[in-house]
This record gives sequence, structure tokens and C-alpha cells, in this order.
Amino acid sequence: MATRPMRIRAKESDGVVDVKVLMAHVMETGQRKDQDGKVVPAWHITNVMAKCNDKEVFSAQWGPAISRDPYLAFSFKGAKKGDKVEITWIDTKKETRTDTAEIK
Amino acid sequence: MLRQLKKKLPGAIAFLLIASATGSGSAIAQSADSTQEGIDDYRQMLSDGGNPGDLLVDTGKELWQEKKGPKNVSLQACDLGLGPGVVKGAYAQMPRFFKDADKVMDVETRILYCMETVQGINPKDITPTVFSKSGEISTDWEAIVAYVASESAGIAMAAPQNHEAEKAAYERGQKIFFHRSGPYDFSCATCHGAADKRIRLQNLPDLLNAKDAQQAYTTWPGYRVSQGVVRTMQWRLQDCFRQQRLPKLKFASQASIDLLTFLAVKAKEGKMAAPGIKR
Amino acid sequence: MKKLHYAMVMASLSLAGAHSFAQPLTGTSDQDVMTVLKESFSPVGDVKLDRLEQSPEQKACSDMAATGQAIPKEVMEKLLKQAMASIKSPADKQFLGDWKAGEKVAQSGVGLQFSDKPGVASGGNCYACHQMTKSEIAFGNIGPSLLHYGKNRGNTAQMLEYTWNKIYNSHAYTACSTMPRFGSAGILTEQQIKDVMALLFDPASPVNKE
Amino acid sequence: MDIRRRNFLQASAVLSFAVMTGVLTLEEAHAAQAQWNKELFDATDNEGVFKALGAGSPEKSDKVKLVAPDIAENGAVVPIALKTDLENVTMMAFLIPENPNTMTGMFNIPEGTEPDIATRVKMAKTSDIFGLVKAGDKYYLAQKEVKVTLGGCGG
Repeated sequence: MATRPMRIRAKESDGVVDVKVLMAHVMETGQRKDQDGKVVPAWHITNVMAKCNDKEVFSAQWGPAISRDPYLAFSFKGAKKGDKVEITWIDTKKETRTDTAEIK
Repeated sequence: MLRQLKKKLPGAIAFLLIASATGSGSAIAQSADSTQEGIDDYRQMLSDGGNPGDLLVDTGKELWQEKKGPKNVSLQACDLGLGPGVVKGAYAQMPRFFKDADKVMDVETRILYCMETVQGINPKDITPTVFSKSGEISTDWEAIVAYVASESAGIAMAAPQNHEAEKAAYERGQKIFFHRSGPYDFSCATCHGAADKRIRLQNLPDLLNAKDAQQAYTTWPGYRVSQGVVRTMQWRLQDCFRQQRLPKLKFASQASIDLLTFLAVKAKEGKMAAPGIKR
Repeated sequence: MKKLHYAMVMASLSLAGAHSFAQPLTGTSDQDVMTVLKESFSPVGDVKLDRLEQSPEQKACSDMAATGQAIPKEVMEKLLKQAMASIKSPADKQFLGDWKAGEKVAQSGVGLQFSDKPGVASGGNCYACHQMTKSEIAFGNIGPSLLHYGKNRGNTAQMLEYTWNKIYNSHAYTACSTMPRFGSAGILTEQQIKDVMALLFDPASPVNKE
Repeated sequence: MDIRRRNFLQASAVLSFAVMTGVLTLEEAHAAQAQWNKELFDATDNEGVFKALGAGSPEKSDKVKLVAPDIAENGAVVPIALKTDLENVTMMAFLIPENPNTMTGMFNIPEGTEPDIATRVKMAKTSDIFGLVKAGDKYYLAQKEVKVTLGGCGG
């Protein structure tokens, strides 16, 4: 249940919105062993979705090799300053989190 | 040529290309310089993307404001040296002498003291869990310290040297810095007392040099990429001593306060930039 | 400072206090520092508080570094002599072992830390401070590059002995060297030192071949 | 209260707010997850990935620009980016065949979104990274070696 807020930065210039997102997640690979030698089960984000003005502007499928506390950058057209970008992720434990940022 | 490339390319990718351009092509054996350039480029890419340590700052702020302990009060009544409730700029003026405790305290020792005196929590219930263990997420402690440090961002280091106890802490800290002992004969100065040194590929700040000392001190607490958590200065010292083959430095111990006083004064005038991002 | 020291010892006997020093703490003598250190560390397994204590050499080297003043000549000579006397040549007079085992020793940085499993073989961690091969790019620069060590110097009896001594106790040639005394301090075994010697001298070792 | 519990409460609050305003439903998140391509992420080499995608044999293209550092100080976090001049791009991905699983992440590019992405990946050891792009109904590749170094004091 360890979800912490994302940091989303969305900036518009010349009609293109650049989005940079940091998410807090352990992204456990399922390969690592703990101090007692037991394998720590995989626990990672599987899907990321981004919407703006009710339109999906980005989505991704991830495996465990995306780094811990994932970083993502993408850019899209068709939005203006003041519009909102929403990012949602869901992980292998079906935990999910959505955060929103205003385009600046 | 690289500069031109940078100009033509938009957005996030431009500076990244510089890195690949410097070394793309043949697999010539790397000279020490090109290795260093490669590492510098890697670090630049990392810092541009954003520091996951920032994610923890928000959590730390909530924890700072949360009512807790037998007295059910928040840490907002804690005096970090600039008056009760003042967090802004406090980190940059510590360690300092506190009259109520009759003692010089670094930030972490002081927060522990506040949890005890303000919130009524027994420090023994806190100290065993301050640092996250391998594979875990950052602890509440690491979040709180990251928050307090972030509230000094951009503010110049000015750890005071007015009270007799502050001067004495500096003196002892200096002696501890040079104290060689243990089977490896290491002191802090072994790795941090000369310019332009590297261990493996890590640059070792020369903590006797103002510029290096500022750069090093002001970027702790830092997000350790290799561990995926934010680490604090008390952790940094404890882990250095571990690798010096010495016993375990006690959290908030007098030696840690003395050494931190020495380092903070050496970093005088450096602008705080924590949480930083570290290997 | 004697008075203060006494006060601190008395204070440290009290059980309850979170802060066992007489406050405010203003002493700065060497003895005060040692008392502070002993109070500030806890032993873990084999790593006990005696590791904080200094040998006369460690003390002299610390003072020199802190003050920037050179060690007096007669003290220096005594230190060098003592270091040289601590060196043991290999019992079978064979200086060279297996360079492949030596490479492993050179790469490993564990041993004698409180976090290490008891009994784990110590590494030499040579790459932390020295360039040795072309293929390992993650090397430090605290010590000089040892690339092509044997190729450049040859493996005369004299060179073998000098190198052995240097690894065994570098302080025999340079007082207050930053390099650990791998033999004298019991960090590496005789066989491990032979293996590192082979890494440096064997013509087939990547140190000389690359 | 510890971080985990508190943030769970917070997350629930955010979710219920989101559901209330109709911008997101849990069903949507779960539906997206149902699309997660297990065969793709189980693949242990490039061929396996190409097969799972029905990508045939992608051709190398200098129009695909894979950006990664020459040297990574730590294999746990390697910043990478992918960008292309090709038209009608619908998918981009990073492949690291020397990792336990070759596919690291697949990024869908809807119309109006630029074929220009960046993320950070884990690398088990020094190896090649591949950038894969689907443009129209064809797949294209770019390749770059990243050296993963040992860091720190050693223990």
C-alpha cells in the first residue's frame, strides 16, 4: 500500500506539451534475494496511462527492468496551458494511483 | 560539433545525444579522461530527469506536521535553532549549541531531541529504525530529514562558531577527521584529504578544500541511486566508518556531532541543494 | 583537561541519561577525543572498540596530517625500520601464485568490516586505488597506475622482493602511506599476496598482456 | 502512523475523487492491465520479443536514435531515450537481451503524441541496448553499447 504522490511536470511551448513524471515505486524484479537468502517476489508497475482532456495521450507496458522510482518523459500535441494531464499506474499487486498536473 | 547538435535538437533528448556522440563509434579502450566524461554525462542525464529524492520531501513535510507520540503533537513546535516552528534555513545553521539541551546538536540529533521532549517519544524506540535497510523504501526518518534539509535549499551554510562548545566540537571533529586507526590504518583524511582523487570511479571530495566541502555537504541528504533510498548525513558517517573497518558509529553520538560540526564549518557559504542525487 | 575527563567518565557510569557527558562539553585534548570516540561507537561481533585505539605509528601519522608538520627524522627512521622488521618473506621462497586468483583478490573490497560475514576472505581492493588492466575501467587514482607492472620492471629477484614488501607493509618504504599493510596487519593471507604478485608479474596476466 | 498506512489512505482518497469526477475508473486501470503481454515480457532474447510482437525481423535504421550513456555508474539506473523521424509511429520499446527478461518497457504512441520518449532502466551488466520502433506496419531498430561499471569503496 505504499503509494506516494507522483511528481508531474507538464510544460507547453509551440503547441507541444512536454511531460516529465517521477513515480515512487520499488519496482522489485523478483530476482533479488533478501538477507536470509529468500527471493523477494516481483512487484512492479505493469501499466501507465496518461490522459488529457479525456483523450489518452500515452500508455505503456512495463516489466521489472524499469528502474526503481520510475522516470518517464513524453510529449504530445493538442493541449494548452491550464489543461490538466492525469497519469495513472497499476502494479502487479493491483495497487493503483492517479495524480494530476496542470500544464504550464 | 557537439554544441551544434545540441542547438538543433529539441527537448529532453538534446543533452543526452551529447553523451552518445562523445563516445559513439569504435570501441577504443577508454582513457581515464573519457571514462570520467562518460560518467559526467551519465550524471547529467540523471539529474535532468529529476531526483526521486524530491518525492520523499512531500512525505517528510506531512510527517513533520503530523500529531504523534504520547503528547499527540506535531514537530511544528520543535526549535531547530531559529525559534520554535521555524524550519526554513535551519539546516544551513546547524550543528549549533542549544541552550535547552546544553549541547551542540546536528540536525538529526536535534530532531531526535524534539521527538523526545516535544512529542514524548522514547529515542530508543526511534534510533533502531532511522535508516532503511537494503531493498526497503526510505523510512519516515529519512523523509523528515529530507524535508528539513529541502527547506534550506539555496541558503548559504553558516554553522555557528560562537559558543565555546561549538568551537570545541569543531576542534574534536578535526582530530577525529585525521584519526588513523584499525587494521587498515584509515582515517577520514585517507580518502577525503587530497585533491582530485577517485575511488574506483567515484570522485572523492577533498573535505579540507572549501569548494569540495561545500559541494559534498550541501547535497546531503541525497538519493542514493544504487540503493533507491534517501540517505542522511548520520548514515553517511556511519557507513564511512564501517568501511574504515571501525565499529558502528552510534546514531546521534558525540563523535558524529563533532565530525558534522567540523564538516559543516568547512562547507561555510556553500548553498544548500539537498536532497542531492548520488551514485 | 584531566578534570573534564574525570567528569565524563563519572557521567558515563550513569545508566539513565541519554547524554552521558558532562555538558556543555568543551574539552579538546587527545584524551578527550579518545573518550568521545569510545563513547560513540558500539562493537559488532569481532569488530571491537579497540580498533579505535592508535598504535604509536598511527598516532604519529595522524598528528602529521593534522598539523602539516613533518615527523622528526629519528622517529621516521624508527617507523620505517619497525615496518621492515614486520615483513615475512614467503616460507617456500616462491613469490608468485596464480594471477587469476590474484585478479579476484584485486577486485574484492570486502573483509574485516562489521557488516562482513565472519571468516569471509578479505579482498585487496586494488582497483579501488590503482589502474591495473585495460579492461577494468572502474579504477581509482589514489595510488599510481600499475598497468604493465611486470612488463616494465622485469621480474628480477630484487623487484620481486621489493614488490612483496610493498604489499606486505608499504610503510617500510613510505612512512604514513595510505596503502593498508596487507601482510603485517593480517588482511591478506600469504597465498593471496602471492596471487596478487602473479597478477602484477605474470606475462600472461592482463596487467602485462593487454 | 507509518508511511505505508498513511499513503494508502491518501491513495484511496485520490482514487475516490478521481472516480467521482469520472476521469478514471478502477475498471479502466484493470482493463489496461489485462492487456499486459506476458509472452512479450517473458522473452529472453530479441527473437522472442519480435515473435511476441509479430514484428518479423526489424531492419536497422539510422532514423531511429537511441540515446544512452557510454558508461553507467550504476546498472540499477541507466537513463535512456528513443526518438525517430519516421512517420506514423505507434509503438516504441527498449530491449536488453543480456537482462533476465529482454523487454524492459513498451510505449504506445497515439496520434498526436511525439515519437520521443525517455525513461530509466536496469542493466544486469555491460551489454547492448536496442531501441525498437513500429512505424506504419514495419519495425525498425537502433543499437548501442552501455558499459556498466563497479562503483564505490567495494564493500
